[in-house]
Amino acid sequence: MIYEFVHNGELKTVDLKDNRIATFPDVNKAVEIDCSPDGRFYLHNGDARSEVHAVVSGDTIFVDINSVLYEFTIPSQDGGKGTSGGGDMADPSKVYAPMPGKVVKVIAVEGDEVEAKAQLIIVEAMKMEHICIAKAKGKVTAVNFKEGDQVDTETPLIELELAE
Amino acid sequence: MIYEFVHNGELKTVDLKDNRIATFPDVNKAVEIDCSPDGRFYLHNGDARSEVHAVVSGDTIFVDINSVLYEFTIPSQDGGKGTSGGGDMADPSKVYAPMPGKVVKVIAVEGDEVEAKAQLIIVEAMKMEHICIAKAKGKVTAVNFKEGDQVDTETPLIELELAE
Amino acid sequence: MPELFKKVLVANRGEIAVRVLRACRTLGIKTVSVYSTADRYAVHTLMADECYEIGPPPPLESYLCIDKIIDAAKKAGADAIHPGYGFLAENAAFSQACIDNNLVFIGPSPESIQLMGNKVESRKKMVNAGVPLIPGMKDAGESIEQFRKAADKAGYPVLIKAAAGGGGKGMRVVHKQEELETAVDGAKREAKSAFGDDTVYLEKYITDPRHIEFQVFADSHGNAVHVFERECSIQRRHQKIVEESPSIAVTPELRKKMGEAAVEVVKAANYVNAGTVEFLLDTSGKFYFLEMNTRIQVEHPITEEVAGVDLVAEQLRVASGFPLSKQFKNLSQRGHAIEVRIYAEDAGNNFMPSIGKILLYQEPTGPGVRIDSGVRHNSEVGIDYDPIMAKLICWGEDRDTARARMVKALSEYKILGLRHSIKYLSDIVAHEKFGSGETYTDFIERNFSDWSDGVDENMEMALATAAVANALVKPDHVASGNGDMGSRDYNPWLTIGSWRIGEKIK
Amino acid sequence: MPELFKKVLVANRGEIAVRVLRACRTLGIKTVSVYSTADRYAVHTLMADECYEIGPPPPLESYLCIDKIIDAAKKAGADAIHPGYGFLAENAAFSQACIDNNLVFIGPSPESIQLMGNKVESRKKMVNAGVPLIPGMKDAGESIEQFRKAADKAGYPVLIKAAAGGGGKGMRVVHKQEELETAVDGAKREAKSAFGDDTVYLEKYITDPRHIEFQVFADSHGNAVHVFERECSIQRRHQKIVEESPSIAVTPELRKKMGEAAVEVVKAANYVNAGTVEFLLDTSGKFYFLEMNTRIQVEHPITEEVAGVDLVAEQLRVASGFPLSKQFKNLSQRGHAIEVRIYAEDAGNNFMPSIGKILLYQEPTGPGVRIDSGVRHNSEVGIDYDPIMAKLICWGEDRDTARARMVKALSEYKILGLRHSIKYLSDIVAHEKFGSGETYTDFIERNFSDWSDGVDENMEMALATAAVANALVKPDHVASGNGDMGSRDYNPWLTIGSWRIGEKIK
Repeated sequence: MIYEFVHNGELKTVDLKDNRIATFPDVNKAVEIDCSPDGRFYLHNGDARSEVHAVVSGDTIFVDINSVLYEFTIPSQDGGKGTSGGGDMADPSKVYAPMPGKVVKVIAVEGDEVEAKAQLIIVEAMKMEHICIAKAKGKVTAVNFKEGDQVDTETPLIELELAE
Repeated sequence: MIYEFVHNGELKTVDLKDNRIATFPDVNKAVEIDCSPDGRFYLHNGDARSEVHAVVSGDTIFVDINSVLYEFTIPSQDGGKGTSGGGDMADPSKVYAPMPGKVVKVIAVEGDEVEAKAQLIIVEAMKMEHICIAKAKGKVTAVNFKEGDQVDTETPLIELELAE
Repeated sequence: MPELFKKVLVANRGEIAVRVLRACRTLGIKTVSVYSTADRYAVHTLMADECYEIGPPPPLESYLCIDKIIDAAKKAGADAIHPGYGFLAENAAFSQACIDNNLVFIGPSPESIQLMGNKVESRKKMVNAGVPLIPGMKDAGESIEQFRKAADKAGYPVLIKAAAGGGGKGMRVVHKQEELETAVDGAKREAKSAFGDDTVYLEKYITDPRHIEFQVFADSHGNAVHVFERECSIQRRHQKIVEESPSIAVTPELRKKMGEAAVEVVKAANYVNAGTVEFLLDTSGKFYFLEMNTRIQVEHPITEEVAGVDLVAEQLRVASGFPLSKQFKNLSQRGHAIEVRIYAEDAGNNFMPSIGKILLYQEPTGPGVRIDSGVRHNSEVGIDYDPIMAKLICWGEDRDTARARMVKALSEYKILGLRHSIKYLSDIVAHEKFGSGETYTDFIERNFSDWSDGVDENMEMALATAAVANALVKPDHVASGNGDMGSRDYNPWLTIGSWRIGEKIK
Repeated sequence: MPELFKKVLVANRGEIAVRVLRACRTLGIKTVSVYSTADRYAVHTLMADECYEIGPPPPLESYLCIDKIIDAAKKAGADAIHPGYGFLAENAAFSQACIDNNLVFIGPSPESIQLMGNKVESRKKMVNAGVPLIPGMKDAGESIEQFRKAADKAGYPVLIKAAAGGGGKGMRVVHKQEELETAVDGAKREAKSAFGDDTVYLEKYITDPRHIEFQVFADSHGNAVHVFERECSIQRRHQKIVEESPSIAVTPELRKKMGEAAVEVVKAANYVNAGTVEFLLDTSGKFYFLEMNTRIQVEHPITEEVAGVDLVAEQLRVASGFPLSKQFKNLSQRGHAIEVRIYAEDAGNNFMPSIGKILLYQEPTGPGVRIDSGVRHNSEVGIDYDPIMAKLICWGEDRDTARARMVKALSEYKILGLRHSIKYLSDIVAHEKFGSGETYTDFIERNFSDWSDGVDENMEMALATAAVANALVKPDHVASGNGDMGSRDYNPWLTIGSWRIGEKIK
């Protein structure tokens, strides 16, 4: 059974046999995961079994391996979003707020030609400022909010027409 | 909505309105229970809300009120068992083991006339002996196990023909 | 210069196995656990770096199997084995088997275990070392003159006991010499009819005794110390359930005397590693050696909290060959600690063990609260082992603070799915006689013989809660719920564990 | 003879509110909590005997509303208000409003708060009291001669700083007199172009500074003590994240000197109740007063663990009018304690706060482990407040033991559903430079500027785990699973919370 997950905008593939042996198309490695009757997951490694943690919530799977956190998203059928938060992070032509907040400064102006990493708009959330930057070179085609606006993570703040 | 629960072999009735206001047929009292979005239960009492705990498992509901434990059973349609453990505790003509274990001593003999509280059979479970007693006066009609037998909680150990 | 073990096998289960594993991890020692098939997914099994199955659930076929445990240790390449308490902890043959297989047994020598396991031999040795025992006859009494002499020597009140005895039969308390002869005759008659044997003997009757034990520690370099006392008078069915340190009955002078006696015991037994010397203390401040436990005790954490040491880590260091560490050379007591044992048992029904699955498990936290547990959410408490689930240890600046923290912590401790002793323990610690320190060994009989959990008082609240829980678990009832509930596509009990009903992964 | 408060309102939320509520309960004081609509079901709200709603989520409309809080206290009939830290804790107007409404503010007087809130005034007062400040110019420098004199007085190296400054602009470190003039000119030019203002001044440059603070406590009977130091040098974005006590850099002599200076500060400010005096300590053992915090600090538990006291309970006693309790008159340090703050934030992404629901929450336990938390399973971490979820405090016999216990405890601490700093904190405490005590205030910049959580290393394990979790949550996949899984009518994720899918209550 092939499973696909999105991690940080990248598509990852895993082949799961018998609901416990995972292999990977591009890595020569097998991982065995055991699920106990009390609903916990264990990684097998010879005579060692170490607990790993996972929670499924909607289309997101949160995983903890040795205190390192992973957030996987199950790609939806309609080819949709790359990650669960921050809008469609995989599409560099749209810039989203990282969390709901208030626009404190709009730097970009419609028509601006901007380089990758250019600062476009600043959103304040949880008493901290977050600077939203361009992910790629392009031209600003839309600035959807003004200073003081409340924003969510679903509507793009800025839209770009990418160069090339 | 009327709910019926069995507690220690006794049938209890509660009338629940709007899934939160409970009243009782035989007590002049209303109790308000609130369920929070994070799945916890709270008892309302003026400006106080105190947490109470409950878990539903199969046909048993475990409740903790101020560290006092309650085990309620939802009566099944076919008029069946009174409590979840120890066989049908409500029927005094049958004597069950309180937990799975081994018979260490059989005291009762078929045909014996026994008083209420007479010791009938001793079962060892978890390294401790438990003395099973008669719940009512009667005549022993069946002794279903002998010393050394493994017993569960579903099959009566001793059966009585109740006096009167 | 000795070196710390590289890898240790823990030959136990439950909370004590977890405790030892944690000590190993803190010292950077690799860990190996063993498990019966019942414990395949137990906390202790999975906390170790490696784990080995050693057989079916009955202890005789797994945790008591010396060969299987030694085999696992050799397979894993362990240097040493920690036995915990119970099971093989005080088994001289196991200690010897470790030695024979070039494994270090983390505990005393087989000889020390054997000596202390033989109550007659150990008492003889202690008499010679000048440690006080309960005065009385060494053998059965024949003539009334013998009884009179022994009674005069022990001092009244005295107790006449049947040699074959038990259950109070053939037992008489005698307060004055003139009552002695009648009592001996009566005891003999009663013993004869109860046991078919009229042998009786005499020992001093201890009024309002307290169970006081001293934690001791000795290294292999000749150093031996005591780490103060614990009072463990609160017992049900001869098993301790509430312990505290320091004891309200032990003055600094008495502590010094008893501590010195405890160290005498250690020296007389050539004892190495952690142990406990148990005494009976009477109301006049006289104390009597009972026995020595040659293992780490269940109640060791209260000593750790008061003395600021790690007894299990020290066991590992001392067994590795290190001398007692500097904390043990400059010991002092600070504040007060109480431990309660959380058993899966029905306190309202003669402490019958309760088995089942832990469906809800919520531990208290905060200042002065320590939990040593061997279970967690969804753990199964089975029929095969001692039903201890966890120990709750509360420390406070003084006894009243420790008590208040304990009562508060117990009120925050939630376990659903089986019966347990939390309410009972809370009532003990909150009891005024506990508060005033009247903690004699008959505390439970005296104050809790008619205890009930007060289930009727809050029956309506419980029923209301059950009804709401029941209603919300059934989706059709949720739909007919009030606005507050109906407006959410949300069912609380199904969302615990983060899975929302109605949501489907495509 | 004073009397302890009967009822206290806690004007805060999160872990500190829970901490204060627990202290009240331990002392037998009735409790009142206040909550914004976002906190209707928060831990602190429901732990109190009574709770009052005080407005919508934004702090300005709820937790910062003096009137609403005073109203709630009056409605509940509280005697006193504990402000926690943050929010109104250092607000003189709030302290005054309590007094005006016959409520006791559990903290210092409005005058003390005001004095310490005014940095210029408080520094003047401290100079007069003989407390050392960072030497340098009190005002801007005009002539190079003024700078030269000030530098000679302070001793090289010195720092030239822009009065309008920030972000390192207009800043120059000067090591020798001959470099001074060039540096002043350069700093002025840079300040002019950066801020349009070329005013610069000079102060002593502190090499490798440590942030050392002293816990102080004073009662209303003229007694003032210090409860030793805490080192809080490990900071990110000017916020402490790892604290420890004692400091590896503070010798017994230095402790005595700094402690005396801290008590001088308390006396000079006529201070009552708990407070913290912050110092900068340089590598030569010279220390300089920074400021005084007139509240209980986030990191107070490490002091409690090392000194064996309950600072919050003492706040309540002292505010009730009692003199300092006996534990505070005979203070000593034992062992070592470390605290880490568990924030909902993304350490790999500039510590961006993370919001969401805690879908899995599992706290570590065992010896030496204390948790002060304000969240639990299924708690929501929202956008409106500081994202601290919990504090983990580990005590050990020595620093290395405390560190080892911390690393172990962090590895057992599991929070899923949002980003958090557990891995980052573990890497800090395990870092060799932390181990060797090189904990200067630039520790993070120096050692963790290129930190990454190593997400790629275990990507396969993570993917495999995700796949198994995904498979088992989908019933059709379970059906096609292997024998082990298929033989159970059992779906692990749906059974957490004890509800088995497929079972229906009739």
